[in-house]
Amino acid sequence: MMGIGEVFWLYIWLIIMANMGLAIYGLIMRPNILKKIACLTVLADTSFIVLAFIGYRFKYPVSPYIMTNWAPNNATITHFISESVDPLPPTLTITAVVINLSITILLVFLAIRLYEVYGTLDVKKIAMIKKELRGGEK
Amino acid sequence: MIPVLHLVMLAVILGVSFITIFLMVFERDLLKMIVLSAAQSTFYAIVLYILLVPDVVLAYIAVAVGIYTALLMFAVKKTERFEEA
Amino acid sequence: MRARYIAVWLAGIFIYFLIVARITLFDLVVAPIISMVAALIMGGEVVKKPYKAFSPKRWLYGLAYMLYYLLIVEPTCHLRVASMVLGLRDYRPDIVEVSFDYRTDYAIAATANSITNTPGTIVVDIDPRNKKYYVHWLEAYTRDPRVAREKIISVFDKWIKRIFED
Amino acid sequence: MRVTGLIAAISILIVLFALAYGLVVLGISGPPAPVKLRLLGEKYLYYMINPATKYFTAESPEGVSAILWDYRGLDTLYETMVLFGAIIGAILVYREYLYSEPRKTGKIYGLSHIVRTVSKIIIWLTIIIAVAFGFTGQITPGGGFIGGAAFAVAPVLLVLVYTLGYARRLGLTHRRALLLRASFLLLLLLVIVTPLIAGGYIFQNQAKPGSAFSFPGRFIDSTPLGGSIFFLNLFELFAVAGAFTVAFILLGVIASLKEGE
Repeated sequence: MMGIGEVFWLYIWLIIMANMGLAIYGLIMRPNILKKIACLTVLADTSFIVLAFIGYRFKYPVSPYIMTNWAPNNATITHFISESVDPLPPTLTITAVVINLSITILLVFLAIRLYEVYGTLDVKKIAMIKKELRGGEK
Repeated sequence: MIPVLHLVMLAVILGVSFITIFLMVFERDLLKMIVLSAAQSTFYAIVLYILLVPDVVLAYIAVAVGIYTALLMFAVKKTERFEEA
Repeated sequence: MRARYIAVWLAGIFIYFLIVARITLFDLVVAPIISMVAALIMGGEVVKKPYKAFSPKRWLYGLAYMLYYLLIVEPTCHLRVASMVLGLRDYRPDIVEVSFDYRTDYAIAATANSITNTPGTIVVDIDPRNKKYYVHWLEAYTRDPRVAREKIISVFDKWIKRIFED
Repeated sequence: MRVTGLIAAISILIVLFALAYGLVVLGISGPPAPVKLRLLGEKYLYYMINPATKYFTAESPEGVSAILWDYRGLDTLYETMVLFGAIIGAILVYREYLYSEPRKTGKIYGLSHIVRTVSKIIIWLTIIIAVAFGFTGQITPGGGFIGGAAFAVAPVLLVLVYTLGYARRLGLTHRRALLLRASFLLLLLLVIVTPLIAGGYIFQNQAKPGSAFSFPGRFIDSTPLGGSIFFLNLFELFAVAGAFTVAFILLGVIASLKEGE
């Protein structure tokens, strides 16, 4: 049977998945583009949490991936490896954080431009305006 | 030995973040939505700190709590404040 | 003019060592460069009169003010507001004008933050041209700016003047 | 419409919960957080600062910086390109405003006097901390991307708390920021190409078999420099900071242009 630690892991994992589901729901179903952008950032942030979980180690003396000994020998390195978390997921995450920021800037600028063109940020209204425009041309 | 205290903290903070995201997704006032989004980012930063990824925490706090909030608030000021749902 | 940048530069080096909490040769080489980048961008703005930033008397007054504020002023205000909450004391909330006579930006900001941080008073707005704070006050039995000033900021007044003014 | 939304929400949740249940309980890919390290992560941790393995060490005690700029350096280079592509796209949307002169108005916008006074110190501290991240990225948490992201807080505060005019008075114009970005990207490429000129491999950090060239791994007092990692972090910091500064100056330009309309 599952111990207390496993029960906690299950609960935490389910909540992360629920957060992801909520973010995807907002991304698909909410009409306002700024809310879609905010939900996109939440989705990305939740994926960072998932990555951090994948790199974490489920044991007690656990330390970050930074070696404090600057002249290590084999024994200290082995000890360090036995405690450290995985450095690869945070590496993937860091560039993702910064690139997400730049893409969000791009999306916000595009959203402001869209507002200048259509006068609204509601995608349903924009679709209606586009339909009217197309009907007028025909 | 299992670090149960850390797991309890993680569970509580993630639960609060779930509530925050729920309120955020169904909030009609976009300014309130942005404030809730910043609160969610703070909780996530704590989670990342407990999961021992200090680099990501440093980048994440600056970006998610500071810049996203300012950027989205600016966009709300330039566009419309309420979402018709 | 040049002295401002040097003052900010030296303060930046001090702050770098405060952050990293480690003194090696590498840090001693790197800290001036880091501090220089910040001083080149913000140096002309952070301090206006550099000689004031380097007087130990002002630092000591600042430290003493911090202790006085945290240990005496704030607990008494907390007690007063707590007694209001419990119904032992009357209150009359209102927004009043409070005049001040500081000349430096830091004195104005420090007084405003001190007022806001004590429970019962909050600086809502500021009019720097007419030298007035607009304070939301729980015991607004008077509307005269001078009397309000006597009641609200006379506690901080002499300390702030010794720290930030001439 | 409402029913469609409900169905979508329920189906998304069912899929995610099934995924979570499968992952955790049925153990499709093991528990989400294993007790043991994966082999790849273990190898990175073993080699990153190891005097015994001369040809594999990165001379950086910080795992993330070692992987980011040494073991997976080309990945990071392409990610940098994505970043600058996105920023250039954002600038292109409002390019014509960037080169137009701002309208001169007598009124000063921005937040109140107190906020501005306090923000001065905050911006100064932000810049110190951000640049410190870039300089000490190889020994403590931090690095080029992190420092650049932290630095971006400074122009945001400048533009939103003060106005664009104040940023210009401080000498922060978009031309200078673009120059900063371009010149530090060039320096970054120079660091990448330098081993090639010296007869080594591209993106080489420490000595490898067949090429004795190596960047300085240690400072004079044997503080780890990580070879090229130090320089790449530093140049990446200023390049990212310059790129974000351009983007947020553009934000201020949009704000000032549309204020009266």
